[in-house]
Amino acid sequence: MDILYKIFIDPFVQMGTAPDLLVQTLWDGLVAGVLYALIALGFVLIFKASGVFNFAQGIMVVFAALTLVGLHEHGVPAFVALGLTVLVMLVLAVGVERLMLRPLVNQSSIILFMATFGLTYFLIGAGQIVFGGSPKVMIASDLFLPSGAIEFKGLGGFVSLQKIDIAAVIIASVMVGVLAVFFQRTRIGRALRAVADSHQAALSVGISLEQIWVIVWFAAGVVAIATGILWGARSEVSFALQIIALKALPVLVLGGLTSIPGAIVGGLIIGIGEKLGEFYWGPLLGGGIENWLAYVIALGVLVFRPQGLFGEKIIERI
Amino acid sequence: MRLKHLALGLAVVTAAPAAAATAQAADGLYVPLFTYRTGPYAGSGIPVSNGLADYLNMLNARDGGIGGVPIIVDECETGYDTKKGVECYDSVKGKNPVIINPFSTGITLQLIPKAAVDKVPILSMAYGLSASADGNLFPWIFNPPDTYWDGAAAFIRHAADVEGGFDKLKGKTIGLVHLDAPYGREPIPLLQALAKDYGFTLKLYPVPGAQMQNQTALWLDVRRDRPDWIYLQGWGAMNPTAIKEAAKIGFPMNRLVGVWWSGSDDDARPAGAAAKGYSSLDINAVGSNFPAIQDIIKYVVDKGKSQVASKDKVGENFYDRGVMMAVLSAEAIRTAQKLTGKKQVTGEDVRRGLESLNITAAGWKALGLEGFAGPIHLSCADHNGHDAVALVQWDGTKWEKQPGMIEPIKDKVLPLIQSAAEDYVKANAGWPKRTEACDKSS
Amino acid sequence: MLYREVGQYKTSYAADMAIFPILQDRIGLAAILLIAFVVIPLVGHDFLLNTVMIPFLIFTLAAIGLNLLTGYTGLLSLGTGGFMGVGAYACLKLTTIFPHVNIVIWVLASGLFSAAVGVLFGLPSLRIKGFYLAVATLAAQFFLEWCFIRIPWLYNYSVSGAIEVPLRTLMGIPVTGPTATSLTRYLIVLSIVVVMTWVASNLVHGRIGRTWMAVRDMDLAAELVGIRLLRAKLLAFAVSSFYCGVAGAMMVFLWYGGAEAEVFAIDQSFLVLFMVIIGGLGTLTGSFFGAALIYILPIVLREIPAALGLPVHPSTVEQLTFVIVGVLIIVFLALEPNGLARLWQIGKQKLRVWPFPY
Amino acid sequence: MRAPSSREVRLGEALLAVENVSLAFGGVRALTDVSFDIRKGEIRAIIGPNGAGKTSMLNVINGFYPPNTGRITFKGEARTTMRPYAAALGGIARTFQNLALFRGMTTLDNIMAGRALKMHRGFFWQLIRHGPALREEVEHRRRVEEIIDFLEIAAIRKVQVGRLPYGLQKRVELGRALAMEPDLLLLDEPMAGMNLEEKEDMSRFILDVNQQYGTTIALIEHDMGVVMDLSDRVVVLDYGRKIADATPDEVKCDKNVIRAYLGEPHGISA
Repeated sequence: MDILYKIFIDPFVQMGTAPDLLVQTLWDGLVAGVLYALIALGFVLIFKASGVFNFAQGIMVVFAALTLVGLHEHGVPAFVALGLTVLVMLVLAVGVERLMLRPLVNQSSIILFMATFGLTYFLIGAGQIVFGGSPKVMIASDLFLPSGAIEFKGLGGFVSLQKIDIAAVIIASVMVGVLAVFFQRTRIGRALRAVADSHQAALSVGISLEQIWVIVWFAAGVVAIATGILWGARSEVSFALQIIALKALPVLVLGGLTSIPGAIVGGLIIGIGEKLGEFYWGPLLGGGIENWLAYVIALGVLVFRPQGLFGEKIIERI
Repeated sequence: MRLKHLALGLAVVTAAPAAAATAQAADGLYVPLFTYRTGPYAGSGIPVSNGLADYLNMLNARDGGIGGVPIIVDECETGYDTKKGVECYDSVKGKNPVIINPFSTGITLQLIPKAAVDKVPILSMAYGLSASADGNLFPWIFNPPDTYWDGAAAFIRHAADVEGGFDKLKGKTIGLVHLDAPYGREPIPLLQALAKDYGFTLKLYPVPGAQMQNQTALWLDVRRDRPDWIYLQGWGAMNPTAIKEAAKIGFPMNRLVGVWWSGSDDDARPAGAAAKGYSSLDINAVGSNFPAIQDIIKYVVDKGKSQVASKDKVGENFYDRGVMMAVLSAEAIRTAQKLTGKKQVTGEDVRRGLESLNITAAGWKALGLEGFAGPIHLSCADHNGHDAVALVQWDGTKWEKQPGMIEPIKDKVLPLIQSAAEDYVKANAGWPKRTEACDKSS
Repeated sequence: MLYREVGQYKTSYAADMAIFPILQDRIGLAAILLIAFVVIPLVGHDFLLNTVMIPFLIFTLAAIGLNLLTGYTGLLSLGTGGFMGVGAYACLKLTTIFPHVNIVIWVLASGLFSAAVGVLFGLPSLRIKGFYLAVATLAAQFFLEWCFIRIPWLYNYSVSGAIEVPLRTLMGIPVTGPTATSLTRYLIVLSIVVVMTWVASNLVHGRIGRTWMAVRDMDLAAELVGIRLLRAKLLAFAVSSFYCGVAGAMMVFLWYGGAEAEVFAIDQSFLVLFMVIIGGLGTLTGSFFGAALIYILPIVLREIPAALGLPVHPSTVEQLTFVIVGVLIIVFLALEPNGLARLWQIGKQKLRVWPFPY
Repeated sequence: MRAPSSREVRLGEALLAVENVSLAFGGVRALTDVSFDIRKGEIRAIIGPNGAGKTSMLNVINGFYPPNTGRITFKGEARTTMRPYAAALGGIARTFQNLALFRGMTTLDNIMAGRALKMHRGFFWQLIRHGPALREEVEHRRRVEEIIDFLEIAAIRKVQVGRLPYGLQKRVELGRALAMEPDLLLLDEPMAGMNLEEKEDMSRFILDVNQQYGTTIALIEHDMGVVMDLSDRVVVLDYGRKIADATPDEVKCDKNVIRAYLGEPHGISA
């Protein structure tokens, strides 16, 4: 009986009696969700246009953040460093296209997936040779990212919104919006969607596949920079940051591998769901459950919708 | 092409260790160092690895080794990965190592059963298996100066001191924020025992490895439970994230205390001023204001023989931690040389040396490290010392040592060690009985 | 001219269906077994046995296990580490509860437990496919990891939270625990791997293997010829997890001699998957090649500078190893996306027609 | 109702009856109220212009799509839905317009896979692959070799089918279906994309199967010549509706059929 009370009643009693904590949990879930969505977005961009499940997205986040901070350490002004980092990601995108994707064109998706593991290894090694393994502090204030918090009294306590989190939500939303517009309204965006639908079709309207690949990898690189700055500001910039990319996987599955809105909604569901789960139900299991909870949420959705919430319906023709 | 490659590889793998083994055994003291400067935990690994290697290299450059015999410093990169650690062990054990620093609790656990068989003493300084402090059951394992249980007990004593006595702990809530891995879970049994004895409530806040940098929900739990004190047993990127999150929920920083592995400069620096007041247990002094460390700069760093990124990293808390590991290793070898009267000592000799290790305050001074750490005195039965620990506090930019030392609560820790050691032996059926004789001096 | 099948006529279907129909292949296999069972034990030192051969064989077994699932049945799984862990913890519990039963039996029996867990987490595979399934298996991975840390019963309430391996003997010779020599452990691992490879090869060359490959190549058509998809997929999950479980148990009991839950983390899953892909999906020989390349190559690379006497710092070597392995993965994939086993076959084909180019 | 066909005499009772079947995907109606039957031993053709719903009809028969309304009686048993596995178990085999071979497997393995339902040796015998398991394997191999000989594909026995030319792949697929020893064989455009010679070969195989093994066959085909030569009776679909159901000769003159085919007159004049 007691256990049933703890599962079905107690959490809701808590939500009622301490609404400030509920609001705080929802807010933190929202922030986490937006940040997950940002990582997931990097995956979706590449998957949509090239069918490559890019495992290297996580290390690209680390690489981008380290480049930014590393350049700044060498005396480059913050915004110049940011510009140079964007350039580095462009070079990386071109390099990936020339040296990795081109020789592997027309291979099955699992082979390309494997190749991105190779890329991950390469970037881990190269990144450590160039930047060393020491953690670095994100140059948040030099990039005019706010610090400190806004506190609201009330609801029987207080709700504290970190300014950096607010900034993260805004930046992530703007990026998502820009990408959505880019995909829907611009010529290149439409071309990207054409590639997603059919490589043949894209070729027939005169779009070079190589260019498309460079563009999506570059876009994913830019997303990686934003991710790196925001996550880095929340903790530190180190190679441990790549682990965080694994959080994007349940988000992707939930939202569907090919859907930008899916990545966002999936991110929010996972973010808010796991924070609520950990906060209200986690203590029953001794805590630390949010790591697999995200996957279980995703798995539950998949059983009913095997293509994710927003994924293109898998039509099996024969 | 591939076949040739494989053949070459096989040849290298088969030949290399054997060749090296014969070459190196004769003309020096072979001290392999398992270090890591790569991987997700490199942040904590780099400064310690640098201190460890630099001190031994300094002895070679300044004194020509120990007792005139050069030290062969051989680093093996583990990446904090147990698999590679075991690989390192297998590749060095044929070269007659005199002492091994595994520098990872996971690797230490692997080596504990092997050490007795291969006759190599293991120095796991302030990490590893708490129970291995029992010299009767673990003659080859040494973990001075404190176990994690001593650390947790010292933290409780510190909390009691601040609150105004152990009786004031009654009814208080104490939280443990820990890495959800054996290392992080280590203090739990002791804290549970103390909670019963002193009447405080223990709350556990586990951080899974994959969530190291994503601790928001956990700190919301902290905010709900409002513990009076929090003890932090974290590693790598978990520490700076925890400190930042603590600041975020407005947890009073002077009530947040970390174990000595949560006290790296890189742990507190990302939070900067917000971490002011955060304190960490410590077993070594901070800074480069010691003759021996100046010697390191002179003989090693300035000569470009060190891996440190810049000179100001020398003297950071974890750098000095590495130096301390090196000092204990070197002094154990020196003691072994004295005990046996030979210069070229073996692993078995150094084991005796460790059991007779005695560095007094004067001893530290003689080493050019006055006040660097408390006296270290090991014995046949006690491989740890359970010494008093220091407390350092972050002032917003650097660590400040707090006055006084904190004694662990020995009468609570020792029985627990005793029973844990016995449990270990029971679980490892066929554990060899100690046959090694005790030296008079130990 | 040595490698020829000309003149080797098959007089029965049974002979034609043999796994190594060509005489030279059978001689080669015998030679490899001779080297493995006789030569290596005679010349091998601890480093070769304990650091190279034992892990290589254990990873090969895990790779074969995953290959049955991913290569033969086409189900991508990232839960290998978790399934290996189930085997290891099951073995610990079995030998704790029944200490007098031979440990080798428990190592094999522990596979049954991971098979059961594998079936449980394989259930969604009926509806979920491709990368979606891969991520679903991650749920298994992370949940199992959490269990290994959080359920103290699994590690016998040991204070360190790690598996502690007790001494067990086989006919009076220590097999597990610190006093077991690497030679004993090597021979046991080798025997298990050889027998299980033989069994795997029987499976994939018979009715069940065809069933799996049919599901992989076109599951709708497979159903149409009367293959029950769920049953075939679950059988693949069960057999695959069995192999992984045995590999996990051997890893802890016959290689590490004690382990933290961390060794069964997600990295392990990825590592085994690399081996399968690089070696060649859907080939058993590929699993051997893959394990050799992914596991042994970095060891070789790490030893090269020291062997040549180059003054390179070990951490730099480690970083360079990452770079080189990364590049090699991409190069190998570009050269032969079907894996090393395919390269091997092409090599044999060349040999068959040698000295003529075609 | 129907004029007696020349071969009516040897045709038995209805093996399969489709009654009032309708099928829609979203708003698109693929089949509307279609009824016809297939009698034991006959060769039944289903024709119609592109998009007429022919393949959908086959998919309904062997259970890929459950019909929205209507029912199907097979061997006297009526049903509305059935899994493809159950269809296979009941004795329905099938080939596909765009091939559904196991591309990574050899010709031999593909056809052996067709024996899946007939092989019963359990898992533990399979582990050691000796004794009963091996005997069973050999026995079925013998049966499969007969099919290989019959289809004249002995030379490609051990070639991965993904590397075979299209015409041969079609043959292997037919072989796989034959290995199931079906009562009803559904062929979806068995001659699409073949040259004249290949078509002749394939026609011969189909007739032989029908005559030697007495297998009932339903086939979709565009080539009217082939349809006329092979089939006993023809169903014509257009926009998902049945517009004719008669002997080949009658269908050729049916004005509804001619109207339906007007867009592609070559189809009927061939």
